[in-house]
Amino acid sequence: MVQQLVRLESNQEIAQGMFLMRFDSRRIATSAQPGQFLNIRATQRWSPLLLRRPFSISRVVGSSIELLYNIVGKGTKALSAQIPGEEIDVLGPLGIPFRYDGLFETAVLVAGGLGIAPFPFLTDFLEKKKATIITFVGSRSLFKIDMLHLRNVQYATDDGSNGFRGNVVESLAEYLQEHTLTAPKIFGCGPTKMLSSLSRLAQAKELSCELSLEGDMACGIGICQGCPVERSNGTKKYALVCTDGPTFDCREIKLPSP
Amino acid sequence: MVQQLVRLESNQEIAQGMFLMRFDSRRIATSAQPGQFLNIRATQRWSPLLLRRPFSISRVVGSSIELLYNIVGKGTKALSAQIPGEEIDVLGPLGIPFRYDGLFETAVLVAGGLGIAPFPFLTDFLEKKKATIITFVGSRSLFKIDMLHLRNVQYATDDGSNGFRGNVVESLAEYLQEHTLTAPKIFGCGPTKMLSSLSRLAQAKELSCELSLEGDMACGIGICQGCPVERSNGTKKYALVCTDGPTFDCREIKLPSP
Amino acid sequence: MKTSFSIGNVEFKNRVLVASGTFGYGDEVKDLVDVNKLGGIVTKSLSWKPRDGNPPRRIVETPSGMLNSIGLANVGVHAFIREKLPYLRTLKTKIVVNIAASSVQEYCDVLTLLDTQEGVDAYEINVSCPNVKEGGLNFGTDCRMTREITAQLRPLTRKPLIIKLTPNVTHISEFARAVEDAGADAVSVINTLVGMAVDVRTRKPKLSTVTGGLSGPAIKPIALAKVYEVAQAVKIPVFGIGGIQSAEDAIEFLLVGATAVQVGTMNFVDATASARIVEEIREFAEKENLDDVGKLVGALDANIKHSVLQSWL
Amino acid sequence: MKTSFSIGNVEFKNRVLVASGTFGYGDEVKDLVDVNKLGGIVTKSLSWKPRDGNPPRRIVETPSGMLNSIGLANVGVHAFIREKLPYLRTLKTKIVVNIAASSVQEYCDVLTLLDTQEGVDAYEINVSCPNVKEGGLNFGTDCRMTREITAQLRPLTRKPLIIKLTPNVTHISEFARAVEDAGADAVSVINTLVGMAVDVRTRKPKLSTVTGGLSGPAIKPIALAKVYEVAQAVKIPVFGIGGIQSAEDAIEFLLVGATAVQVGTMNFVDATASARIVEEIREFAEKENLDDVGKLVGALDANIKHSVLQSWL
Ligand SMILES: Cc1cc2nc3c(=O)[nH]c(=O)nc-3n(C[C@H](O)[C@H](O)[C@H](O)COP(=O)(O)OP(=O)(O)OC[C@H]3O[C@@H](n4cnc5c(N)ncnc54)[C@H](O)[C@@H]3O)c2cc1C
Ligand SMILES: Cc1cc2nc3c(=O)[nH]c(=O)nc-3n(C[C@H](O)[C@H](O)[C@H](O)COP(=O)(O)OP(=O)(O)OC[C@H]3O[C@@H](n4cnc5c(N)ncnc54)[C@H](O)[C@@H]3O)c2cc1C
Ligand SMILES: Cc1cc2nc3c(=O)[nH]c(=O)nc-3n(C[C@H](O)[C@H](O)[C@H](O)COP(=O)(O)O)c2cc1C
Ligand SMILES: Cc1cc2nc3c(=O)[nH]c(=O)nc-3n(C[C@H](O)[C@H](O)[C@H](O)COP(=O)(O)O)c2cc1C
Ligand code: FES
Ligand code: FES
Repeated sequence: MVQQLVRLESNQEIAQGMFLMRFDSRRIATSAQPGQFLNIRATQRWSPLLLRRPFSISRVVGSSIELLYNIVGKGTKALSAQIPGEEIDVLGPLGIPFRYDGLFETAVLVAGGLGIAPFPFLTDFLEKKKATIITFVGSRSLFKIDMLHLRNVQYATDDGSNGFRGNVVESLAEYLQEHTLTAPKIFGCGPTKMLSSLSRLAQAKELSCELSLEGDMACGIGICQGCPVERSNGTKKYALVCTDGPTFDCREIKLPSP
Repeated sequence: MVQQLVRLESNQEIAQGMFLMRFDSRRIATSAQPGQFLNIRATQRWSPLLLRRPFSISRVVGSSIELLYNIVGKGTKALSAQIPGEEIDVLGPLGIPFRYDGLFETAVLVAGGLGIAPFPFLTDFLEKKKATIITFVGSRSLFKIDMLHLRNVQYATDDGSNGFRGNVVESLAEYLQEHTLTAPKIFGCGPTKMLSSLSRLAQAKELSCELSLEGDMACGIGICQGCPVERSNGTKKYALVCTDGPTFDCREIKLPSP
Repeated sequence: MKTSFSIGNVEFKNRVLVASGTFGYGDEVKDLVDVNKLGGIVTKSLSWKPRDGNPPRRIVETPSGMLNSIGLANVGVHAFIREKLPYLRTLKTKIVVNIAASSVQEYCDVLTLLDTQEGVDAYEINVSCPNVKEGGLNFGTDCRMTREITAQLRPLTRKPLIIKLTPNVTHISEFARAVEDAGADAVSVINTLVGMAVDVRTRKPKLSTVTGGLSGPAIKPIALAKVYEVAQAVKIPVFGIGGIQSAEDAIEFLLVGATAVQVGTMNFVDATASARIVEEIREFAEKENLDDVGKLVGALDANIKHSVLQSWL
Repeated sequence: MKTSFSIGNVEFKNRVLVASGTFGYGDEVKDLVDVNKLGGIVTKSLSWKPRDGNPPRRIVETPSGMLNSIGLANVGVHAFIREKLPYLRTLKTKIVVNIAASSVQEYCDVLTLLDTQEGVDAYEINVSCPNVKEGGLNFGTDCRMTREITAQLRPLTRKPLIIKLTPNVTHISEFARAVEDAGADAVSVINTLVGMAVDVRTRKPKLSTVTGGLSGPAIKPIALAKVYEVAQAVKIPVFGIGGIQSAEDAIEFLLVGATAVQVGTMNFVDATASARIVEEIREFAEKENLDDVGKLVGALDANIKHSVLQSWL
């Protein structure tokens, strides 16, 4: 884990309201693993805002780090205004990466909206491991992500403008009806509601499934106790998203039912 | 008085820590008079900061407004980071302008440091009125202001690196010993300490003298009562810098003695 | 869309007023904003005699807030009636006159004089004032005195009597209950919080009076909690005040139980903000398919059983 | 340059500690910062049994501040002794263990157990806790109970006993005087202020517990005023806490009378900040030609005659 100022190489809107940010950090690049995140401040634009904001590491290219984010509030707005050459303050890599146990052959990546963020990094990793990859991407409407490093993408849109009409979990369910996958493992990332139904689908089908959760964080490093998620069992009621996650086996945790 | 968003044309460091900002506003340009000020927010960089910051109108060129400012704290720092094309939020013109009563022939402009800010505008105005102008500028050390629109500049520096060695009021006092001015009127702007000794000099010599004061302001328009300056006489103890000033006849007000 | 509400027989056209001391007497900003769009104007606090106010420095900016130590500088009730009221009378919005005093008698005198005047719609009583008889102790932090002021003023007017409470107390709801009991028609919550700032180079307090009043967005979370506490405790209307910058902020206050809000410090930053908030609240209510902005009042969906946990921060 | 100070026979190497609940148990951040640079570490509040804490959502950002409703989630004193204390013992900085409880007996039990352990240098008592016997009312807003807790704990240890006061009271100096009187060695001022935030779309409070504790730069002016009030009222040392982001902020607290400071929320933003503040205070004192940072304590140059004006905000 390092805390450092890095200078932006680029920060571009690559699709409607979606930004790709890139900066150089050898120290993060060499230690990061897929599923981990960074906790970030846009030093030159942030000052009204107190806390850092967590973002998944979207891809590592050489010594460059890429982040993918949506403007949803003041912090992401400030981040999007930061221009190449300006500095941001980065803390990470943080959290538990996606687990690779070698027990699966087909990796099923399921993303709701910006949930695609950690998947380019995971895809690179899985390709090295020679896993078969299939990626389900859900969004409200037509959504162009060709420039992202994903494999074998199956789209689902609420309005049917691209691929399956409906949500991404329904699209996966239909796919699983129609296809048989060899030794699959699901990796899910997206809004809590979507993860919650993905978790139920995986458990119903008895499929191995890991989820990357979001949560309101103050510190990102386990000192504020601000980011609990309910555990399914054990003596401790809550796990911390930042240090026990953000990746969890879907059976470990109890998400609020949608 | 208008409140508007204006787009910066330029915002450059023209001397050590001193910035010249320029934007277009026909409405302000046509109504502003020398000695008035604007109350400003740097919308894209300001957010941690709540209140506007007051700045004298330094010059009006066609429909362009120029401001001259120093970085002294967070607000001016934020202002200096604002780049051409970005917007700032401007309220003004505010306050009582320098009075032109036609009773003087020689205008003696006396500036301590950034106190030069309102003088280019005043100089333009006085030239039209065909007044003789002499400008005293004091600063800590060598200070290049050739690009500013001032006339007949007499420098004073604390370290003697440029012109008179000593403060600007001492420099004026010496000048007045050695020269006789026809029907002079003094216009002073700068730190309170300097204005305070300028005021004493003017009153000792029975010279007409107007001062432009600074003060901590919240609103700039007379509604917060935040900017009092003590009056010399009358039933009301305080005047407001923002609406009764910022320009005052030096006999009207009681500045804290230096 | 219904936007109005009433206190007694005074109807305010909408639920956004401007707070005392933050909008002058309404005439200073008329070039910038149509003040008739506002639900009401609360005047700067008036005392019997004019007050010069405190020596400078009176204003200090703090993170997302400001400290002030104006010292209730005001023209006095006589000059107000002579110089300010005639203009206020021409406005098509409600005029709430705020009163500050250093003795119960002074409160009564100011109100009695104002009550003979046309154009005053309601009174707001600022109890964050030094009680000269008791050595300058603040009336507003003494529940007995706060009740006493209310009880003495009540019989002197038939117009709405609003008591503005200070947040610098342990249980603000006790004060709200006391003034409700003594006949107040409404309460305003909150006035500023005591705060200070120091210049480390000179080692002097930044404000001439050492401490001052904190206002602005920084205090909004505290103000909301106080309004919520008061709204649970009393039946009379509550004006929610503290750090409101946007319609969203204002709606938070309505949801926790404020009948209306007052915008303060934000007027210094943007005198047009309050009128815009009026408009944006209406738009919000439309989007939520309400026929009356009042349906937002107290509509918080809170799980009360958690409230005991509040102490385990 | 002397930077140290003592309470009883415990010497702290400098005047900057990290506040309870904002630095974990010291081990989480050891990659980022040399914790031995700190004057001390105040642990997260410990109770007798482990506490799960409140349901999410526990954290809300506010203008220049944050609300938290952690619910004193902690490992419990037994696990603390087993799992956390061994590491803390290896550090070359003072360990102040903070205790929270829901009965006077629980406070006593936790302290008594800890007092048998090596590596605990002092106790800080968090009285912002629900008094289960009295239906969940906060101990810390009841002066009699606050004194009672202090009086009961005092005979149980010879180590420094620091009482951490809540700012959510009318006169915090009364509480400080009461605990001084009951034998406390120091007070910590302030804990968080009660606040809340509402999601206008869902109409629900943002925090699961409706209200929570406000911290961060937003509250610094309030904290400074409270520390100033307390420092005038008692002779025992005061730890100044609230919104400290920089050495300048910390020095403001020293000037108004804090013997030392604790940095809280800022640790979440930048875990290296506290160690940097230690360094920068030393530099400041050097520039001011002091031979002891302690010469800043209480060195405020305030004109007391103005203090009566404070109420005329
Ligand atoms: C481990 C982790 C990894 C993440 N990775 C990414 C990523 O790669 N790309 C990306 O765009 N976003 C990611 N997020 C979410 C991202 O952190 C939030 O979008 C961001 O914090 C919002 O900041 P803001 O200031 O713009 O919004 P705010 O002004 O703070 O909030 C705006 C709205 O967003 C909601 N919100 C705020 N924070 C969160 C959150 N953490 N989760 C869900 N809703 C929230 C608020 O309730 C509010 O409605 C991740 C979150 C976590 C915990
Ligand atoms: C009518 C008027 C006209 C002005 N014209 C100009 C101008 O043309 N050019 C220019 O550079 N400045 C001008 N000033 C001063 C300018 O407003 C301040 O420098 C500015 O507000 C500082 O903001 P900040 O956020 O950078 O500093 P802050 O962080 O607010 O303060 C930094 C330091 O500056 C001091 N300071 C803050 N405000 C003032 C003030 N108003 N007067 C004196 N000291 C202050 C503070 O006490 C502090 O020590 C004018 C002030 C007034 C009242
Ligand atoms: C500069 C200033 C002057 C004020 N003067 C008064 C006053 O005269 N009487 C009063 O009752 N409240 C006064 N207040 C308090 C405000 O009306 C309001 O209660 C408080 O500022 C909180 O709201 P805000 O955060 O929106 O500003 C004043 C506030 C400020 C900032
Ligand atoms: C997330 C969080 C958790 C906290 N937990 C505790 C605690 O367990 N015990 C305690 O006495 N104070 C606790 N506090 C209060 C802090 O120690 C401190 O008093 C307060 O936050 C004000 O300081 P700050 O503004 O620097 O954060 C907590 C504060 C925060 C923000
Ligand atoms: S974000 Fe602080 S503990 Fe998880
Ligand atoms: S700045 Fe508000 S009255 Fe002068």
